[in-house]
Amino acid sequence: MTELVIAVIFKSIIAFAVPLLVVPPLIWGERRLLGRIQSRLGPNRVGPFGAFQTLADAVKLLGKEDMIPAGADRALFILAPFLLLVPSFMAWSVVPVGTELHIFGRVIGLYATDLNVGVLYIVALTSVAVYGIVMAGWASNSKYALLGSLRSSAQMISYEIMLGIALVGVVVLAGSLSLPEIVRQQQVPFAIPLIIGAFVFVCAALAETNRAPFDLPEAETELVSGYHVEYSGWRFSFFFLSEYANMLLASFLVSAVFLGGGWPAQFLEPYIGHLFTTLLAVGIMMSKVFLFLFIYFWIRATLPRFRYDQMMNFCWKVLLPLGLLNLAVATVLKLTIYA
Amino acid sequence: MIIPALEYYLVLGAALFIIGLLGVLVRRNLLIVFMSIELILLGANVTFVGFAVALDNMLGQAFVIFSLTVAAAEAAVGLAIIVALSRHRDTLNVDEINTLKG
Amino acid sequence: MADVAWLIPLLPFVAFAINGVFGRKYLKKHTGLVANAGVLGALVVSVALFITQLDHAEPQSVTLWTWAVSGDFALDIALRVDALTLVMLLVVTSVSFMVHVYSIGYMDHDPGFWRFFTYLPLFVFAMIMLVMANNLLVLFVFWEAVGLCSYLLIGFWFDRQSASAAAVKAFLTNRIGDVGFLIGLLLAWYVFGTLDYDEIFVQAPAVAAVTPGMLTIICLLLFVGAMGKSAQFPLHVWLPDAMEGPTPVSALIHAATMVTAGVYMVARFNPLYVLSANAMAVVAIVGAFTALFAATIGLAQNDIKRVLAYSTVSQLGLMFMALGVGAFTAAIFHLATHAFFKGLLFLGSGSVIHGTNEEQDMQRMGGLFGKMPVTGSTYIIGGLALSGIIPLAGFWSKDELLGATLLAGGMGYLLYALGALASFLTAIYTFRMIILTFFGKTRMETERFSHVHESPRVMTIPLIVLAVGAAIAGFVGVPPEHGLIHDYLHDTFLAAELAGLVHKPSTAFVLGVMAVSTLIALVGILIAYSVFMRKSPAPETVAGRAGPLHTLLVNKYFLDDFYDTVLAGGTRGVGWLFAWFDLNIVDGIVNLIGLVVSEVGGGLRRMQTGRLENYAFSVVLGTALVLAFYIIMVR
Amino acid sequence: MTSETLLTLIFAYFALASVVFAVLVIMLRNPVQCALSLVGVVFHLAGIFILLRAEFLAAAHIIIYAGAIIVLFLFTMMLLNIGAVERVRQFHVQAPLAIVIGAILFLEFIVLTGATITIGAQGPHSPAWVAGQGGNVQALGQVLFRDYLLPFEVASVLLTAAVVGAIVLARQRPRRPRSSSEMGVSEWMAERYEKANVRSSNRPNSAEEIGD
Repeated sequence: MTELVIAVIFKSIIAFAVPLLVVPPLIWGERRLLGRIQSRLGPNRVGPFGAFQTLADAVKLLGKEDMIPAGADRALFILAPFLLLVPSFMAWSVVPVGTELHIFGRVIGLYATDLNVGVLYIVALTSVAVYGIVMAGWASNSKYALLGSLRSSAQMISYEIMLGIALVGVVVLAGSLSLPEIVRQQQVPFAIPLIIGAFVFVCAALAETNRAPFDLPEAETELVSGYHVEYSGWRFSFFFLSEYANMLLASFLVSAVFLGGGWPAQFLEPYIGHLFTTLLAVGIMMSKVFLFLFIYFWIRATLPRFRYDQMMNFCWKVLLPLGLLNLAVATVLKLTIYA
Repeated sequence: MIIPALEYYLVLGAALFIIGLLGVLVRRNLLIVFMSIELILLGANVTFVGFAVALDNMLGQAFVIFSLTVAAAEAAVGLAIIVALSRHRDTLNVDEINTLKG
Repeated sequence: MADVAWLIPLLPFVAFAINGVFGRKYLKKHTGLVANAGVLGALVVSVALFITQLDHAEPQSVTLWTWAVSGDFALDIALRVDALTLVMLLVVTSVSFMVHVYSIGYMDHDPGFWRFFTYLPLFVFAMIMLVMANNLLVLFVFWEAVGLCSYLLIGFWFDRQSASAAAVKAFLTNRIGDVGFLIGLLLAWYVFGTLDYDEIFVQAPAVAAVTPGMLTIICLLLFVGAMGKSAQFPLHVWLPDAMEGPTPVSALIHAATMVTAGVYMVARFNPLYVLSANAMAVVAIVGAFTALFAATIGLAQNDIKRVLAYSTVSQLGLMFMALGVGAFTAAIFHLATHAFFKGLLFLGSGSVIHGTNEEQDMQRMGGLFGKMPVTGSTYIIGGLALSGIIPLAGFWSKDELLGATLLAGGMGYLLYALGALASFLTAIYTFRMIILTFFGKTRMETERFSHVHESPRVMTIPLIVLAVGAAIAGFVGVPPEHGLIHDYLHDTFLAAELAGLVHKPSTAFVLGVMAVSTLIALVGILIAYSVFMRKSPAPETVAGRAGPLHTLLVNKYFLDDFYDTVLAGGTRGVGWLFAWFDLNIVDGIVNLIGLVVSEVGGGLRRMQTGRLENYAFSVVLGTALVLAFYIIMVR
Repeated sequence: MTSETLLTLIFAYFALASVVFAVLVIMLRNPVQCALSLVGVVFHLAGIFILLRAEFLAAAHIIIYAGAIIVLFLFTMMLLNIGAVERVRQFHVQAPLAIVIGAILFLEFIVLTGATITIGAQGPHSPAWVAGQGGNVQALGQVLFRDYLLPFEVASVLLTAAVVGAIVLARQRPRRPRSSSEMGVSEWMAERYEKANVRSSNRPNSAEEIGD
């Protein structure tokens, strides 16, 4: 009992700390990479290669005056960034880094918890994130923020469905809603039979995290920015933080659900032993995650932003049919090859 | 076995049901009346699941799925009616909506 | 093969559904093709089914689904396939198809084109189901359905006062018959405990042995339905008025198919009828009387379609007469040939009407043969067939039918006399019609006459096909009593033979009857020729010479007026009486009650605030009270 | 502390919190805050469901209620801009009476719950059976898609009907002149020229010239 509690507390701390610790270097890495791709330097003043730039930015944001607009609904205005941030951190509790590690006579799962409705849990939390956006826009007492929040929440709700549909295909093939179980089920990464679903999932994940080319809230010039237009200082940084945490989460999910986590490390287990296999699997998993992060940055550097109507059309007229097609493919596969 | 006893869940369900009922009776804002109806449905759901677990019968849980369907359908149609109504009458006050004719 | 039987009704129904849904907006003129395709499909399947069943047409039934179950009474929707059904199917689908083709030309400029081609396949569907029904209730349902289609199509040009009046008249007259039919149906269910044909037939002899009167009543009530549907005296009045509908409708529904439903029904229930000599006698007498009665009216009509309508009534009377003496095969044989030549005559008259720009009065025609050779020659073939000239179709069937009455002996001699007289009159009015229409000097204005033209191919080809049919269809009954159709239907009407109603005539007898029939027809034609062709008198002269008789005939024995004055007037009088009672006494009581209620309600009205929450509150209050009652009193 | 007490305490928290949030739903003035309170109710009920080992329903409740229904409520409020309008009188005159009746009804419920409930026969889906199916989700799936497949499909028809109904109801807007934002640029320009009486020969010819 005590051991279990300690393990849970320990894992929770890791699950909470990882996104917090990884995000600052991630932001720095993105800015450097963008600089490279766009033939410029990127941040290079603070620290070696500008590595502490993000910290400096954070200090700057924390030091700014905490402003709450007149006529705003104070309680909700303060609550909104948390409503956005908390679900994205909560979701980490079911994300698997690998499967199980057998060590010192114990079995340690490389995840905070193995929920038997893990996929649903993630979808549920994604859907809750909408509240942060709606609240932020509404509480600001500004028509730009309100319009921006309506726009963004419509975007979130629409793409959430695509996210769900893409995941249903995987769930059908794996026959389970538990994420570690889905990872275990992948003799071949699901991205190969369900390439359509993987595409839908990646597009929906881009939109869910408000990343380019779906980053309408950041379109200051055309749309007077989005739901967080009235936010500044450390409150603003929360939106920023949740965006990057979500991005990281999406990368983990794609790697675990579609790319088979540590695949193909598990086939090496008879040759190099359990411990090394597990470590190798974690390494492979992480490299997949970083590959996806790179793709995120790469897309941002290259693709222009969608117009709002284009974005919605893309969702309902392209991704939805594709998602249903993917579901059909998954069903057929489940009845034939995966039977 | 169910912890705590079934009666606790039933009382919780009843409490939610009554609160929802009171919401329907006392509020003048149509939107909140609708939310109160959702509360009533939630109370029913708690009772369903409580019985389902206490009686070892999955039907109760399956029924909650249908209850959810009804709630979603009700919300969609009800809110559409509210939108149409407020365009028409510029009010959501239940007291003022007392004619059958638009 | 019988497994595909369900296709036969389905195809026209699909055509109906497609045209009904998409006709108005999308298909428009293409509805004709859709309807034709559907009916052609039914025809093809029927022919295929017929060919496969040619040797052994044993009754089969294909149960589609069970419609209703109530206790031990189950109602299956089943399709029956046997010899009689197949013969009827062939007649119905082939004539229907011809009429459908013809209608594309005839209805070409009508704004209701799509509507026409929606109703027509619906009728074909209903008629096919009527023929294929294996159950009295299903038969009744589609019996009503064809009536509905008939109503819709008679009133097709509903903006004409006369057309909608005729439609209502047809519907109401039919209803009178249908009430009889329905009571008969219920009685049959009461007596037999089932509505299934075969089960009824099996039980019939036992029932006849115990309660012969009941069986007679059932047969007579069913026959009342047949009288309505098949326009027998005194319920014939709707059929001539039904000519207000488009001519293809008259040809299909009111000559070839629907009106023969009564004949079909009686033939179908032959195992029942042969058990009741009284019912048979009534059928025969009503048939014979109607035959003669309608033929006399036909003599004096000037509207080309009305002549044909009375002719139809008369011919149907002949069929019933044959049914009444147990010559079921002869009746069905005549039904089939009649469908061809009467359909042909109607379509031909339609062609005349079409070519003369909507002229229907024969007194204003004449000399059209040169203008419309195809219509004219096919029309003459149809007329000869109707008059019973050897070797056309009508001759063989009518001859056999008259022969059968003679063979029946007793009352049969009287029947023969009536039938022969009707045939004689038939020949006269037929050729009066042909001569007035096609020959002699024209009585049209020169201007109009110059515009008379032959109809387009799409109309004349069905005419030619039907003319060929009218010419050769009779040969399925040659030699008499031993032809193809006799062998084919032999098993179906076995009951008549077992009941001793079928007599084998000698060859000399057959030839004798033939000779007399031919003679009668020829004399009739000659009289018509001499009166109307050679002398070509003015209409007034003929009318004047015939005097009061003519007045009587022109006014159709004043039967319509009788119905209107005595029946309708009497009903109105009674209605007026009831109205007075209702207005003063019943309404007085009602008003008093209403006054009290409204005063009480005025007081209670204050509770109706129109506010939802007040109502919801009372609901909750009621719930709380009921629960309190339960807790305190029950527990 | 036994696990039973622990579970009871957890139940107490979830139950109390959901009741408090439910009361907030019907007490708060601002509909937006009411909606948020409803979210609180749903979340705590999800906790209750997890306590009852109905994980699927817990997730389904959050997805459907929090993720769809209440968001829809918020959307409606923002579209109609309700929050500011209805500041007059929030409660009905019959409120005190209704609360009394409600309290009586609640007492009656408790009386009935405490004493008269006769538990029916135990069903076939014991915890062992559920575990044998592979968990709550699989067990629910077995019941839903084997025994209650037809009702489930019919429920989808209900949803479709609701969608169609909602669209039909919400679309019938009164005819208004179109605002400029709904027109294409060239169309809009043409209208402006029309108003300004610019002769057509002086107008730019194509959308390119306008810069559309």
